[in-house]
Amino acid sequence: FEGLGRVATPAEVTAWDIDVRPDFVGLPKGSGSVQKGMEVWDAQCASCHGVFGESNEIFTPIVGGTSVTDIQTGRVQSLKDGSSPQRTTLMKVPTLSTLWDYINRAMPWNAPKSLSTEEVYAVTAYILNMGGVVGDDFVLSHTNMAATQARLPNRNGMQTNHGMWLPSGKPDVKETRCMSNCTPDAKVISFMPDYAKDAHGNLKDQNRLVGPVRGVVTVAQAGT
Amino acid sequence: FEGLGRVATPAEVTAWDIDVRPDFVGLPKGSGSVQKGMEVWDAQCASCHGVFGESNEIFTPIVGGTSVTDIQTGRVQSLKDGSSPQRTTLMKVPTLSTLWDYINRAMPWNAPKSLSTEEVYAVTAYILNMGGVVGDDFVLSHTNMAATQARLPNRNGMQTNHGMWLPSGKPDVKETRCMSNCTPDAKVISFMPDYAKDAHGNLKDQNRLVGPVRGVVTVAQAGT
Amino acid sequence: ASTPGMAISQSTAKGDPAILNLPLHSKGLGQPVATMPYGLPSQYEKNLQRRESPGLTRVGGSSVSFCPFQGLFGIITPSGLHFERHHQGWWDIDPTQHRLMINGLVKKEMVFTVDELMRMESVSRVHFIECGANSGMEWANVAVPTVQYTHGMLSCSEFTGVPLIKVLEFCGVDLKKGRFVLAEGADGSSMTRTIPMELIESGEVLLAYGQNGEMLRPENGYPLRLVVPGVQGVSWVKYLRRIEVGDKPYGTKDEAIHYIDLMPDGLHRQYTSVQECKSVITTPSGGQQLLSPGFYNITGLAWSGRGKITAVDVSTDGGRNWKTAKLQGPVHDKSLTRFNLPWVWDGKSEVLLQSRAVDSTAYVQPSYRTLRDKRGDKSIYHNNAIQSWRVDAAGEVHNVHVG
Amino acid sequence: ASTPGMAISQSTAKGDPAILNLPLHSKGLGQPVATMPYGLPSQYEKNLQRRESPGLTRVGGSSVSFCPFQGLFGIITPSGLHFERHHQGWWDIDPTQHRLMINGLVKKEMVFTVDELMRMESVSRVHFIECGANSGMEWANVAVPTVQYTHGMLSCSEFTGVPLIKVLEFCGVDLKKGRFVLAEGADGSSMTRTIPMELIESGEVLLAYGQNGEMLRPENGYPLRLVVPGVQGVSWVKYLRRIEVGDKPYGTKDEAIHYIDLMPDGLHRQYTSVQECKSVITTPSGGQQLLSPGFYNITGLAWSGRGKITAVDVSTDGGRNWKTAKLQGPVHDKSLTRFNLPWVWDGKSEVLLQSRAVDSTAYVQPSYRTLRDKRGDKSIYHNNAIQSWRVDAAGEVHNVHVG
Ligand code: HEC
Ligand code: HEC
Ligand SMILES: [Ca+2]
Ligand SMILES: [Ca+2]
Ligand SMILES: [Ca+2]
Ligand SMILES: [Ca+2]
Ligand SMILES: [Ca+2]
Ligand SMILES: [Ca+2]
Ligand SMILES: [Co+2]
Ligand SMILES: [Co+2]
Repeated sequence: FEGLGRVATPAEVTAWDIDVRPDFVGLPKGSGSVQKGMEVWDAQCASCHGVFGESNEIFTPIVGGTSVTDIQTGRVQSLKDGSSPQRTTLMKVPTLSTLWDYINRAMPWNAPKSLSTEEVYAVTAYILNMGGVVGDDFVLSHTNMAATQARLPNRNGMQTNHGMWLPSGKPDVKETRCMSNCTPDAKVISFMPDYAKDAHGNLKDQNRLVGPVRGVVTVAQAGT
Repeated sequence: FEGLGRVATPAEVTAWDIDVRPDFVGLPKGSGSVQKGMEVWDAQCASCHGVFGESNEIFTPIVGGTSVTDIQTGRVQSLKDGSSPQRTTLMKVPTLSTLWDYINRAMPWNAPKSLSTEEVYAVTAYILNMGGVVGDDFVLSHTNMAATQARLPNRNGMQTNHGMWLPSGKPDVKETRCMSNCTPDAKVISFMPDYAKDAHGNLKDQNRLVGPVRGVVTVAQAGT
Repeated sequence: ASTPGMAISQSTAKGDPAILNLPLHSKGLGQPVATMPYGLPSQYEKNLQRRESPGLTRVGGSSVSFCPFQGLFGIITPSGLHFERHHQGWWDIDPTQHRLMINGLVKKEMVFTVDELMRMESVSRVHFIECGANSGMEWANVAVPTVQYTHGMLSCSEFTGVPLIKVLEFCGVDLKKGRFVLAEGADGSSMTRTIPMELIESGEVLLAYGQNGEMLRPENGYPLRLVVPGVQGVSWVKYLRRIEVGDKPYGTKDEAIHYIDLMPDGLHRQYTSVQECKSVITTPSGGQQLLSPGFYNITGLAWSGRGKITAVDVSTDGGRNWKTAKLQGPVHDKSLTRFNLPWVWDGKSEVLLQSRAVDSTAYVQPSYRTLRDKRGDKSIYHNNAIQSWRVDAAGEVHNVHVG
Repeated sequence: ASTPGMAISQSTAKGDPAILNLPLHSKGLGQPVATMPYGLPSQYEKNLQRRESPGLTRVGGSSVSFCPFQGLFGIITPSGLHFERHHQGWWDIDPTQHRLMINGLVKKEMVFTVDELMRMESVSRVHFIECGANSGMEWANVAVPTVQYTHGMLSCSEFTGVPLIKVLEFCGVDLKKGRFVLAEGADGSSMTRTIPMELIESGEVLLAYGQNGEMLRPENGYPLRLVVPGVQGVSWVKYLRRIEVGDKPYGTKDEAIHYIDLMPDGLHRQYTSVQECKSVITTPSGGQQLLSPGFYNITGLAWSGRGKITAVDVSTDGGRNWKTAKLQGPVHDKSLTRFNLPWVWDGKSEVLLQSRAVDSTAYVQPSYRTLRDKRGDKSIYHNNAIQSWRVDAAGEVHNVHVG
């Protein structure tokens, strides 16, 4: 590629290389308190995510569904017994770097990359505080990120021993290519309930005017 | 294709099966005079093709470039010696069915299929008259189409002994796949003259804003 | 069993008025060339649109619009109907101002303009892209009525670009230590995903700017996106601004909070990426009405993130018996593949249509039963189960699950 | 050798402002999904349009608009940029009112609706379509500046439809007597062309309704056109309304007055149809300016109406020496095929670029000299000569003929 590209300047790499890995490579030094985080949250986050991180309006809830036991085991019990109606962020996230990195790069949603490093530490701390992971006086910093991560309710909740990362991985199921008399007991076990028929609008208007088929009328049309 | 399609009714076939072949299969019975053809031409054709079929405004000329000798030989001499600046319709057309069929299906251009059978015979006769192929009192009809075709100036001007009708035909040239020292005498023999540089507009505006290249500025731009 | 409003030709004794009365277009002059310098579909095609699934997401900037496969042909997805999935909205970026940075475990950290990337040797390849969440609403139950919503987070294009490995090599990549790459976008979220170096070494991962002959569409990452054949769409980072070579995975938001698959034991599978072998019948499909008894072409699409499609079987009796369909058209690696099977509907029987694809690794697309036995029904992602459509006695087609 | 306005990254000592000052799209929220239910190219792509060649034709309803190959990738032509050739204008026809009639030497003369044709077993195939007059302005001299005008009456799509032979057989065609077919359109001219039955028997001729995944565009014959792979575009009758089976050719206007090739002896070749093996370099090409010395990807397209492309050779010295290019991307029968060759420009030398394609019949694309020796320079149609582009010392590319 003779003549193409040029060496990046240190300032350029700094401007864009903002990612933070689970081993905290990339994490800028700094700190932020739960107290300060609450201010940030109420001013800049609560409108979308709810005062308690519970809102289901703009996105699924950030906080909820975890217990003190989960913090001890690092496994969220409600993921197993299905006792929580929805999976919140804190029920899933195994790595604190992930939260820090994502808030730093993407939040607030309509003004990403507008937070200071201190504000990112602080609001991350406040989310953990709302989830009962840290206390009200907690100050999150680069020195205690690892220790705090060790309290995440679902930190032990991931497995990577599956064959689905690479196309060359081994599949987890093996169907047989049966060609006749395969499933004598097969029957319909689920279908759209009648009340939901119109939930996706008038399907007639979502199919072509010609062709082998027409769309089914699912919404009564004016004048018909 | 069980259940698909249905038999066409005779009226349907009649409505659409309008083609006329060189052996005059498909030609409807009827006739039309040069006299009547002139009326049709002047009223419905001359505006685009010119009073003498000579216009080069809307399309290339219909009439011109043929001689009495051509009518005798059935070969248009000016095609060979290049003495005519442009090829007119009558210099090329070898089959009278073609003219009849095309006028019948397509002309007048903005009102195709509006002519009566008589009008098609008549205006075809008039075109031949303008080209000196038939006299002023001539009446073209289904009974003399073949005889009239035998006077077309270029009726013997076609050849089909070439390999380009079917993909399986034999090519007429054979280039060799020379890889080195192939054409030591090759040089540029034709290029765009400077005065034509802007004939296709500003090429800068016909190329992408990014990529390996830019379009060349061929039209001076306001403010540059 | 026929439907009102269908357009079979209404013959009077004399014949069909649509034939007997010549249409206007046979008797007039049409539009000039270049009336549309950039052309659009017919006005009669407006029903085929990208659409959201009501209630699925809460806000359009973090949502999905589905591709209308109920009315598409062949394997190429028209770029105007390519499915969309945005996490922080889409942009139309000025390509003269866009840059790609390569950093991390390379000898030279470098910056490239779009001009420079487009000067490099390129390749063009046809690949499918499928969101890992495609068919995700249907893990437990039937939830949506048509193939647009069951399978429409899927598209297939001819992509043109530069193999990423060539650019990394040009920067002096350390392939021994650098076993992972972070791809980062320039959108609001600066979307990030980890790509294992094996994939890049295969030469298949592209820095792509071309899609179906022209530049990528803004909704698909104009002017630069990563193409990661076989892998779920979220890894095909749009508006690509940076590639970092590292020695560990990055645990980004969309690999630690989403795109993780919940198993029955309460553990999530992390870094599930490959889109396994799958297929769906697109005609007839849910929400459609057969016109009358007689001949039909059962047609659909098959694809596999692990390789080529080698066979597709079709059942009309809910999986009891199967016939092998014809693979019509081009068969490419990690590409949509069109299948067809002739079929006659008697106009009265209930029918359960299914398709089952097989890929070049001999993997057979699983039934819901097989898949749920292993994974339960809460994993959201990577649902590649056999789809069933029930044709009722009146010829109306319904989305159903068979078990 | 560099051009003003080029977008190499302008680094200050600290770095490129396009990197150091984060762009708006990295700091804001973008547009929601389905903002464009049918999407369009970026606003920055407007320069790539279908265009007429000034002075070529006299009226837009009987004219041609050329495809902008100077900016396209891969082999698929975006349908919005597909070249147009109309003889009596284009129409947007109501598909519910369109019919296809089969008549002539068949047991049953029949009528089909578009519904019925779309119920039949279909195939999808990638093919090029080229007007017989493509490059026709250049038989004698250089006449136009860019590849859009030299080669733009060409496009390539994935077509979906029914093999015509199947429908003819369904009507009980007499294949012994019926050696020719007349295809007729529903436009003003009810455009007609003769197709030899051999072609139809091969199974390659399609009654097509699909193009690149959706329906044909109105400019390309919506809702039905004939696809005649390998054969010049005029035979691909648009708005197809009728197929007549006959025992003789039909000598239609466009096979007795036009699309006839004038030879030096004053005779015209009639019924020349096949588009012979041809190629062209699209980048760099006429009217373009190289940005700076260094690496470039010489890329272009090759195709043959007689079969597949097997090789493309590229010369940078006007045909003296040749190197074999890489055929990147899918290679299909009677389809555009993309080729690429890496190249370094020293920023000062004059260069004469040429490409030469070879097809599966071992036919080698001819030079202008070879072609004119045989056919003279007045035949208008079927110019498949090797194209030359001259890169001058300043990096500007010119259309030239080399002899
Ligand atoms: C204007 C609405 C809005 C505001 C304000 C906002 N968010 Fe968000 N947030 C979202 C949306 C929408 C998403 C999901 C984005 C996606 O699909 O990737 C999200 C995602 C998140 C996530 C990841 C949740 C998950 O499970 O993926 C976190 C953590 C988060 N926001 C924190 C914050 C914080 C902290 C702030 C304030 C500093 C904030 N948000 C402000 C809308 C908002
Ligand atoms: C509004 C303009 C217009 C009118 C009126 C018109 N024509 Fe034409 N005619 C054209 C055009 C344009 C073409 C070329 C169409 C094409 O590209 O196939 C043409 C083609 C022809 C041709 C074929 C010429 C060739 O070499 O292809 C004939 C013959 C012809 N016209 C005869 C007639 C007759 C007879 C009439 C009147 C009854 C008529 N035209 C009225 C515009 C017109
Ligand atoms: Ca980093
Ligand atoms: Ca309802
Ligand atoms: Ca006939
Ligand atoms: Ca000029
Ligand atoms: Ca998400
Ligand atoms: Ca013409
Ligand atoms: Co997704
Ligand atoms: Co043409």
